[in-house]
Amino acid sequence: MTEVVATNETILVVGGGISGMTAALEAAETGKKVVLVEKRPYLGGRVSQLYKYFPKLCHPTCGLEINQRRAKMNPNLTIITMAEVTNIEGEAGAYTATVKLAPRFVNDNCTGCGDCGKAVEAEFDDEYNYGMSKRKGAYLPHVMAHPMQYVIDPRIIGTDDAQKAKAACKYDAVDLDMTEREIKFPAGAVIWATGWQPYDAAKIQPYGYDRFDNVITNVEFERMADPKGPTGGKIVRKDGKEAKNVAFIQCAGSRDRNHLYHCSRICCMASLKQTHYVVDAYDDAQVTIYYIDIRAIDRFEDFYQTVRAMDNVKFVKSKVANVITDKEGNPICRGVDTEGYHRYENTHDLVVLATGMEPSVAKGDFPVDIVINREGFIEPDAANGGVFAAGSASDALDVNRAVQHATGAALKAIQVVNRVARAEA
Amino acid sequence: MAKREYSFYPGCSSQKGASSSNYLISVQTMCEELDIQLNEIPDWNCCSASIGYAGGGELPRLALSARNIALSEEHNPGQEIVATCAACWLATRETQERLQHDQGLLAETNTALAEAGLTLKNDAPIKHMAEVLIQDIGYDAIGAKVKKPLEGIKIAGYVGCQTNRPFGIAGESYENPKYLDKLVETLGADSIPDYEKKVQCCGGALAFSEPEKSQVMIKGIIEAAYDHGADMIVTPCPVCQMNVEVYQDQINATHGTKFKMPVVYYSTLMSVAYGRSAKDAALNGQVIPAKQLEAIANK
Amino acid sequence: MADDKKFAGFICTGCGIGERLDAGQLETTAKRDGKMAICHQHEMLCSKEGVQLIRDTIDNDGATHVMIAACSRRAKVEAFSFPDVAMSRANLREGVIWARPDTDEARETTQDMADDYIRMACAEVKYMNKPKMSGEQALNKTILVVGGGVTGMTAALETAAAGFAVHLVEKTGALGGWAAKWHKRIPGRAAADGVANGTNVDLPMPMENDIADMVAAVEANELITVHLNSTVTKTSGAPGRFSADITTESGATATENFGAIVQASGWKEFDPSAIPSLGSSNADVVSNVELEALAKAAGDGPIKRPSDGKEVKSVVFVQNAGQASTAEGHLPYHSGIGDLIAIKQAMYFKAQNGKDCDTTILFDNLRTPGAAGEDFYRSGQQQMVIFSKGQVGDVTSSGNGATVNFRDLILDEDVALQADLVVLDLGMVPNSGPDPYAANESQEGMSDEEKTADNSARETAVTIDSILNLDYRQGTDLPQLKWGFTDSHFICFPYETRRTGIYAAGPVRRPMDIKQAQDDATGAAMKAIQAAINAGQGSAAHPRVGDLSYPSFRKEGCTQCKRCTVECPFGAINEDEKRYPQFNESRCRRCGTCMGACPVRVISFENYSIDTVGQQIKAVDMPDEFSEKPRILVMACENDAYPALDQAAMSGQEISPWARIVPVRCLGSVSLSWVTDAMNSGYDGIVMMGCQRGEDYQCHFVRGSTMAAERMAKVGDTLSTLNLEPERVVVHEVAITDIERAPRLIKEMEEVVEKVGMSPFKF
Amino acid sequence: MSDMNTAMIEKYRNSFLSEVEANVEEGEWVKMCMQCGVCAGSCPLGDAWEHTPQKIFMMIRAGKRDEVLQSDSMWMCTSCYNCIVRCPRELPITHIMHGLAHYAKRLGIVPQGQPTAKFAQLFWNNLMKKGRVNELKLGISLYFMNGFGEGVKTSLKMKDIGIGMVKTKRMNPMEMLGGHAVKDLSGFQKVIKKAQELEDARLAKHGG
Repeated sequence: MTEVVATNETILVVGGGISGMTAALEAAETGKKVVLVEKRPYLGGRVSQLYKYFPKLCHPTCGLEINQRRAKMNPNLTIITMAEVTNIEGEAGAYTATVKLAPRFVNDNCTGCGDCGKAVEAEFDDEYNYGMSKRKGAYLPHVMAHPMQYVIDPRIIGTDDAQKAKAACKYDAVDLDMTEREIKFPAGAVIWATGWQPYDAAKIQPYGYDRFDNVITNVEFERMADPKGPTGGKIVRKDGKEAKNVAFIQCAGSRDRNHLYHCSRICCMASLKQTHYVVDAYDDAQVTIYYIDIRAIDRFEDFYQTVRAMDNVKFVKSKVANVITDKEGNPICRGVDTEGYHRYENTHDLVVLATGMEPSVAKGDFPVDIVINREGFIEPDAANGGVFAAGSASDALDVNRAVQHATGAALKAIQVVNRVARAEA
Repeated sequence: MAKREYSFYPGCSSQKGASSSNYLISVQTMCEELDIQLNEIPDWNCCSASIGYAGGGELPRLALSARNIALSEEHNPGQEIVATCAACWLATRETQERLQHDQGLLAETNTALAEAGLTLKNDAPIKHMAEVLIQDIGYDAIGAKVKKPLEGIKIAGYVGCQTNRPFGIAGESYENPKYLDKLVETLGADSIPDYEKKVQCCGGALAFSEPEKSQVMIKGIIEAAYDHGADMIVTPCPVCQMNVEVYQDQINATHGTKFKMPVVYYSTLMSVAYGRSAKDAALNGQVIPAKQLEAIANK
Repeated sequence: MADDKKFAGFICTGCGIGERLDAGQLETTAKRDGKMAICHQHEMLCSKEGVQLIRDTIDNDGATHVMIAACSRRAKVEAFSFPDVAMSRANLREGVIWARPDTDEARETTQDMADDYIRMACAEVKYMNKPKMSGEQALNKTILVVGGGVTGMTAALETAAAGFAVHLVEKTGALGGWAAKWHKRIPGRAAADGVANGTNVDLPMPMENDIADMVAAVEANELITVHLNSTVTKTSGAPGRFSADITTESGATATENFGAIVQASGWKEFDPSAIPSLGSSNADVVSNVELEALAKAAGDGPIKRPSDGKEVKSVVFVQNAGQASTAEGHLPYHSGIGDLIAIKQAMYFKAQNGKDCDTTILFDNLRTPGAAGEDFYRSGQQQMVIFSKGQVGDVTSSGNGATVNFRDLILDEDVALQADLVVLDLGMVPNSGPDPYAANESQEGMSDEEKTADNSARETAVTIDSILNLDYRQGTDLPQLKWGFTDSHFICFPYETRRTGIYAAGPVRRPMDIKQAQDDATGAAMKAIQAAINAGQGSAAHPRVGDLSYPSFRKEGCTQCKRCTVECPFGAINEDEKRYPQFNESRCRRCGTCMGACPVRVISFENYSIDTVGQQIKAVDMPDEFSEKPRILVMACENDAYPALDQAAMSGQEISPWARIVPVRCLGSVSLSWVTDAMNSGYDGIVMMGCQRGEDYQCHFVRGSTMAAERMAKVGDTLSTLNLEPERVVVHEVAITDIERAPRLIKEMEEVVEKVGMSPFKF
Repeated sequence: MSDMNTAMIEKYRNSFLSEVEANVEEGEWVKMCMQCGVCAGSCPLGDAWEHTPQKIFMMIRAGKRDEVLQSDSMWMCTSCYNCIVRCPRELPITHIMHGLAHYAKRLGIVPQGQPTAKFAQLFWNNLMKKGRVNELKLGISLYFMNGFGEGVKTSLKMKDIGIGMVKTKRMNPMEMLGGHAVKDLSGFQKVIKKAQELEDARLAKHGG
């Protein structure tokens, strides 16, 4: 890896989530040379951390398997993980990208056998599970991770654990002397697919995410529902109590000038989906969804109606004012049902904050000149030259729309490199 | 530490013989210890708190605070304005921001001020005394001065509303401000970080017009303090202090409770911790005496 | 077998394989049973040296068929990539040592497993051939776009911008479609960076309609040929060699050849006569489409009401009229953009009829999603548009405009609101051709009334006119997903199509506004270009991109039973004049459903055939009836079930030592003969694992899993003729997340075998 | 057309919203409310509100002029600012409530005997006299605001508090005579008078 062969006819894709993978694969499967740069040690991004999709309730890893197979088999595609684009200079048809490579401390000899993981003792919060579980200091990020290579946590470098990992590897794949490197290579067009991150729920002070164990976020709840997740798929609280009475607070951070101006689009559907998790888990489940507007867009409407029809699911048109807890640590939602004015103080086992999406690149941090809007999403603009947004870097999008958008972005990039090709021909 | 000077807006309630005159006394003591010089704004007037609205319209109410700012700018040029009363601070700072954002209103305000030969530049920063302590002095310097740590006293930090919202102290949250707890600990006492009523409204000005309604809220504030085993409540706001302290007998009468919870100012705590006399700390100003503080002060 | 084949086996002893297994014996097995002329062991086969060893054996020793016994076929794919030979892989790591406990008791059965997997991989590769192009493919990079609205024009312009020629066919006499009729457009943008919150800040306003510029751009583009007043009267062929008859109103027909097709046939307005209670008979009750005309007619002046031309002073927008409703004749979905349209149109009145013109939007859930959507909502509020959460009962005529009777849900009261003009938010109905599978599998398991509801929903949606007039065995047009929308069923793959090389885009796929339609059109253009190029190389389309194999059949054996032509999920197979199947390989997705369908086993692929699997099944060493070593054949879909079993092993789950797992492209490719052969050769049980079927199917080849289930339903009879217990053969739906369940399903078969006893067919 | 109908015709006109926009302090924000109800749920005196702020905003848009202006809901505002800091649309709800209360008072349609209305007026009068608030006089006049009999009762009820305050020198009987005052009283009063004139003029323009 990392000695990148590229020309002005190469397409650089920044971000290896589902949008970046899609853009990269569609271009590569059209015969274009593509370099895909991903910050994490593996591809798939946020989607790899989802248990099910709405409205089909199918499994994202199913599509991920296909996309990873496409990636493994495609000779036009070069994948660089644990890498960040730090600078892009030049113009459409002639960019130079600078990429910073973080040391994995494991080289391509790695067979994924797992001996280093067994040898290492130190444990750290597992990012893949949003810190709800621990992982070893030498680890495979998750069971479907691609590339299927272990990673050594920089925090064990210089400790005995690091030596143990090295000693355990029969294929001398562990290279403790790896250092951060920087590489430069040309590209004709850039697809910017850095995606989103969950809004920091601790900032939504009235809901006490930072104070109460039983107030969690929707992305954490997603891991909880996954049989491969930290609770083995059980909907339970930190204290082990079964969470049967669950509240979803919509627009937690979205549509709110104190947090995110925009509507994150997916949270309503996500909560409707997660309502299924609760109802499927317990016969005596009780779900309350506190909302301002339920935004089940176009064909998703019937998914909303199915949930609406469940007799153990309640919809309350109200932005919860604040959350307090009782002596047992049960969260209590306080507010006013605005349909006719009814005050409520409802006790639940668990409160799930439907936290919104914010762009994962902060406004000031783009390594290239690009037009962004107030919410920090990339706007299509001639001024962006040969740089095209794909997926949630351009707006809060669901997976289907993100992939659709990314497919179009691939063509935009191809148009640029085809112009280069014609010029050079 | 170099002497710090501020343009001081004491407010009506801290005047001699007024409801928080004890606040002013302890503040003066505290400032002596911290080498802070307060230059009172000459001839300041009432800010009309947040209750002037029935009588006064928007502009007249803005003019009240505008006059104070103008006087400060004229007589204490270049000095930050400091208020000890939450309502005074809030009204003054709100006026400043409103006039900064609305040039039309600013023009009208100046036309009005011209009647008294005043003009408003409107650029002097306006601070609450708590901001001075936390931002300008800092916990370390505050702690360094402690002579008699308030050991063994458990104190509920009651921040209330207007010191906390809508401006609040930089870096603190509206729902769970921690600075009073930090201050309490800095002075050697025990804080109650999860005191859930720390930002509960006490009824403010409605304590006069809607006593029953506000006393229910006050009851909750005191009860929660007892639940957490508090010996006393500390607050940065004169309205909070008065409402929570002086109605306890009435609440006991109405609700059959046995409240006798002292409610003190942060400046009272600091004066005592700094080894000053009960008189300097204005402990004689407590309608419900803070015996533990008296004990330390008289040691 | 032809003589020019040379077989080489490679056994990796790394990752513990060497420690856990007797590699010497494996090599012997490969040579003796597997007939590998050459066999090498290597302690790290995926290393540079290991890979070089394989490379050299191919280059120097002329190996044409390579068997690699190492990790799962899902691992080290990049390292073990030898496109110039036929290759099979035996899964000794995930499939054997990681799936079995490291104990002395387990040692023998584990070795048995490994030996069998070597035999199976050798048998498989023996019957494989390296796929090569058939020569049927043609490279034609011209794209046909059907529909001259925003979607079609965008598809044409984006395709041309990539350097490809386009023919754009439009039914009417002008380009532009609906969008050309709009007064203004919904702004596609959010507030600019730096705009503060406030009551009078710079928020997006309705945009000038720039469709005319787009039309001009299309007409000026020399790569684009426009056919007005024309329709596609016949489409035949396949990606890379489509042939389309483009016929004008006058009947003149031109035949053109294309590489791929984009269908952008758009939408039509919902017919309000289905919702008479909303006053559609009242002249002053108009649809949101009609309002655009009124606004445009007014220029920048005040909008007048139709009945008497009075300047409108008050207008009420009734949202979701006849939408998101299960009532008879209503739309079960909604257009999703109705609220944005209402905001835009309310702003017309604020701008043209004066700020004091009363504009009330009666919504249920205000749907203004994303960044641009929420800012447009704020923008409307800034203009003093009034939003009321209300449930509209009916719209009555009051002699003066109309009166909307609704329940104000916030103020909790009934309101009769009179207005000069009432605007109904009507839904978008897709302009699809007739669905080839009108009442298709999606109705399986539905109750009768559900079926009728489903049908009526279809009827309201489906148009009768064909758009493409495909001469396909399975119908003239693209299959539909739901309510007449010709969308993909896959969330990860929005451009998945069931007619290879033909991509729907725009509101025919899903209700959408101009900006979304433009994004969608660009994506569809991407896929069309890709399909044309891949077809030119004889390479399959998604999901088996790069697969050069294609189905062929032995004519002499064919009974013309038509099962392959009927069961192909992609309608790829036609029948020639002699009624033999015609495979149209570039339409084919290489799933093998035709192979599984063929009762006389004449259909096969170079690298995947009755033999490549059948011989694996036979190759397994069958212990005798009294050995207490049953054999369970597992045929697992390579897309979901097989990865699930891999992951099970990776996460320390045990898999039955009696199982012999064969990955298949799709359960639809499973031939009944494999089942009967397996039974005859003494297997004690068969477990088949495919993807979810039915309405929410997960099968990557759409109907493969369903077809398999239907075929296997009949297997019971076959078993009873052999008088074997029917429970020896089961078909399961397995998801990729079933890492705990999949091994359990095999274990369950183990228990069944214990119960009913070993198979008597062991020789 | 029936009266009912004519009433309804007016009902959803923007007129009242525009009236509020033009005449009520921070009234231009009312149109931006999205009816989430977080203000309603955040009000410490919530139970005492016949109409929550969010509902009042909806009523304004619905043209319910009398119901809004004659309501005593906004007089229940304790100025705790919970609603302001939580409002996702940044409406200065506290100020709008004060503004509506003041507007109602200008129009002279405040509910009879609304205690806060009276107290707020007394407070204003009191501070206008001397430029600073005289708590004792304010207190006394407050207790007697509902007539002499009531006053005596209230005074007695408050007696102990008074005594406590006096003992702790936080209330000074001598205040009854003179007490604190702004020195430049005339200047002070001119300023406020001028401000009042300017505001009246502005509102007159809107016909407020």
